[in-house]
Order: sequence, then C-alpha cells, then structure tokens
Amino acid sequence: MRFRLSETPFDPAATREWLMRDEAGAYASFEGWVRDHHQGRAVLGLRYESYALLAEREGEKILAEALERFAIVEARCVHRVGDLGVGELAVWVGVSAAHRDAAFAACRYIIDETKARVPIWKHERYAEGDAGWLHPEPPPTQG
Amino acid sequence: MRFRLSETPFDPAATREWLMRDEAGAYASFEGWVRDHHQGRAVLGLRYESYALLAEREGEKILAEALERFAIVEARCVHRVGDLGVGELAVWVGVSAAHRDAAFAACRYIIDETKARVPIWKHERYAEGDAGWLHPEPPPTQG
Amino acid sequence: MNRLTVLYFASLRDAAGRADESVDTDAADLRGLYAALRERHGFALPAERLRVAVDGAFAHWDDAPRAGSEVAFIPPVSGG
Amino acid sequence: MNRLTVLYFASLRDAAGRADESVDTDAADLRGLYAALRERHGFALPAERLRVAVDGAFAHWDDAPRAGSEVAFIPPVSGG
Repeated sequence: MRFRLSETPFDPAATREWLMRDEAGAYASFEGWVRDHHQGRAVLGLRYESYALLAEREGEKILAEALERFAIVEARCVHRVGDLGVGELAVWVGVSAAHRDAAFAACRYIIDETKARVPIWKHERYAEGDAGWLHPEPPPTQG
Repeated sequence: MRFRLSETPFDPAATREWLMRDEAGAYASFEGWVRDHHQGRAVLGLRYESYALLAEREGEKILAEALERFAIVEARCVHRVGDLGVGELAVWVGVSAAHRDAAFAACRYIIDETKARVPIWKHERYAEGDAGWLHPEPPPTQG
Repeated sequence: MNRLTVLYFASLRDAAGRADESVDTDAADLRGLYAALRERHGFALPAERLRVAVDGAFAHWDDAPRAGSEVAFIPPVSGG
Repeated sequence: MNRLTVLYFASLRDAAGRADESVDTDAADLRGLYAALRERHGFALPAERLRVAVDGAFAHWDDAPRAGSEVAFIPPVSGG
C-alpha cells in the first residue's frame, strides 16, 4: 500500500523513512497543514471524511501512475481523516528519486491528482459558528 | 539566518518546525541525499567544503530572493559540510506558504540557486579507490 | 425493480439525513436513479457535478442499476 | 606592489598545496593576479570557469587588487 488513510495523527519523520534508498539522491515532499483561514473566513478546525474503499483504490492508482510516468525510486501518500485542528498535518506526499526534476514533478502530480480525484471531503468549522462542506468546482481537465 | 551550514548531521524533523505558521496551508521540502553512484561510478562517500563566509552570505541572498519573488510565509535551507556517508542528508530546503503553487516554486528556486551559486564543493570517494572534486560546467544562464 | 444500497457522503449525507439506504428502483440508468433520489431528498447538486461509483469503482451514469450492488454518489472532492 | 591574501578551495587548493597564501602582486586586475598564480601552481581551470571574490563578496575580474584584501578564486560549485 503506497496510499493510506490515517484516522490518527502521524509523524512525517517516520513516513519519510519509507522512501530511503541508497540509489536515491533526491527527496521531495509536500504537506498540507490546516490553515486558520479559508477564502477570507477564520477557520477553527475541520473534519475530513472519505469513502475509504474507493479512496484507497484511487490513491493507489495515482501512486502507480506517478511511478510509471516519472523516473522515481519510491513514492507514498498518507491522508488524514477525522477531526483536525489548526496547524495539524492533513496530507503528506513523499517521493525519492535519483534526481530532483523527477522528484519534484512526481510529488506535484501526486498531490494534484489526490486533491482532484480521491473521494475525501473537507468540512470546515468557522469562527462565526457555522460550518460547511467544501465541494469545489472541479478543474476543467477533470470534466 | 535563514541559510545555514552545518558541520554535523541535523534532523529535518526539527528544521521543519521553523516553518510552521497558522496561516500556512502548504509545506514543500527538498532533501539531497548522498547517492551510492554518480555518473555510473560507485560512490563510497563524500566531503563537502565551503567558503563559509561567502556561502552564508550568498545563501541568505537566495532565501531573501525567494521570499521576495514568491507568495510564501517562510523558507529555510541547511547545507552539510564535512564528511558524509551514503544515505546521509546533504542539503535540506523547506518552504511554507498559504498555497502549494508558491511553496513548490520557491522550494525549487532555492535548491536550484543554491546548487548554482553557493560556494560549496563536493569531493567524491569512489569504490575504485580514487577520489575527485566535482567542478561541473555552470548552466548557460549562469554565464 | 432492482434493490440496491446507496451510500451518501458529505453534503449529500447531511441532506439525506443518513449515510446509506436500501432503494428499490426501476430507473434505466444510474442517472435516473440519482434524479429520483435527488427529488426525494432535495439534493442541491446536479448529476453533472457528481461522479458515480458502483461496488467501490468509478462507474458511468449510463450504466444500468444492478440488483444487490452498492452505489455511491461522489460530490466534488476536497481532500488535500 | 600590493600584498594581499589569496584563498584556495577544492581542486585549486589541492593544486596549490595550501588553503591560502600571502602574495605580492603588481597585476593590474584580478584577472592578471589569477594568471600569475595559475602559472605558478599549474591550475587546470581557466579564469572563465571561475568566479572571483574579494573580502567575502563576489567581485569582477577587472577590479584592481587591493593591498590587504582577501581574494578568493571560486571554482565551479557543486553543493546540493
């Protein structure tokens, strides 16, 4: 399993070690952190829900695509589900490769595709007391 | 100091914390690891030497440029000097931003400029017993 | 008539007041199934904004509902 | 005659057999200073492949050597 959902906080220092290989000279990673604002509104925290079965399958597919498309050594992604506070780690992507071009490109691909395709939904709680699901318009390429 | 030279191993889990801000939703990082090969030759280890005074000034300049050019929150870079074995962390770049576009772009800028401009030199020891300094041709844009 | 299970997520689950339900449908395709459930529960999102999955794999709106299957309507995602 | 200190790094230091030396020079510019030292130590790299720094800041090859300054010849870098 290269893609995982995690119901509890996880340590990116530990997941990073999954990528280590003697032939890898470059490691690129991305983390999504819970921000204190969204589109001008103060955010207190959020909840991520997923359709776990499909999310894990689609996540695996994205990581397999990245390994196919880019000259990388290994790639992983972990996405939190459940309740998160401001500053908490929401998603982590890590890629190791011989060279940095491929590491950056694959890391970017994985986070972009994960955000566009994996059935996970964000429910934000605002400082004003209300809350809501985020159902953004998909980018044009997603049809 | 946003750019540092380190004569001893350092922990990227600790340096990552320098970037944490409640307004930051994205964190991109890059690490260079000592590979076991270079241009087809087996590498046992290497030594990085620097002109420390100029390296720290030029590194600070690169990080200031990144903060000026990209919509980021914070950025840091640490580069090892001294003797390193295969698998060891040679350089770390971390960037936090509200959004991932700027985080990725700034992270890429910082590692590219560091490799092109900061006076640090790599001395590789090869499995065949010889060793040598790497003085690559600078990219065309560097003149 | 086909009996199947429907899963609701995020705003669809809030609107339906439930995470899943058993449904008897004579719709010719999944598009028709969603149209009927949208009317029943007052879903705000049109089918064009959703994707549909059957038994844990993305499917097509033109597919016919299969008895015993698990159908999920996937609102626009917002992970990451 | 200007007396200044020259710093050598990487392959230049190996070729010179030292990390720095005190030099008396009557060269008109830093390019001329490097040419003289290249001949003395047999440096492989031509000035075109190097950068030059004075007192910890990048300088120009056309700059005149200053007495008491610290001049560094910077071979192509290979950090990262």
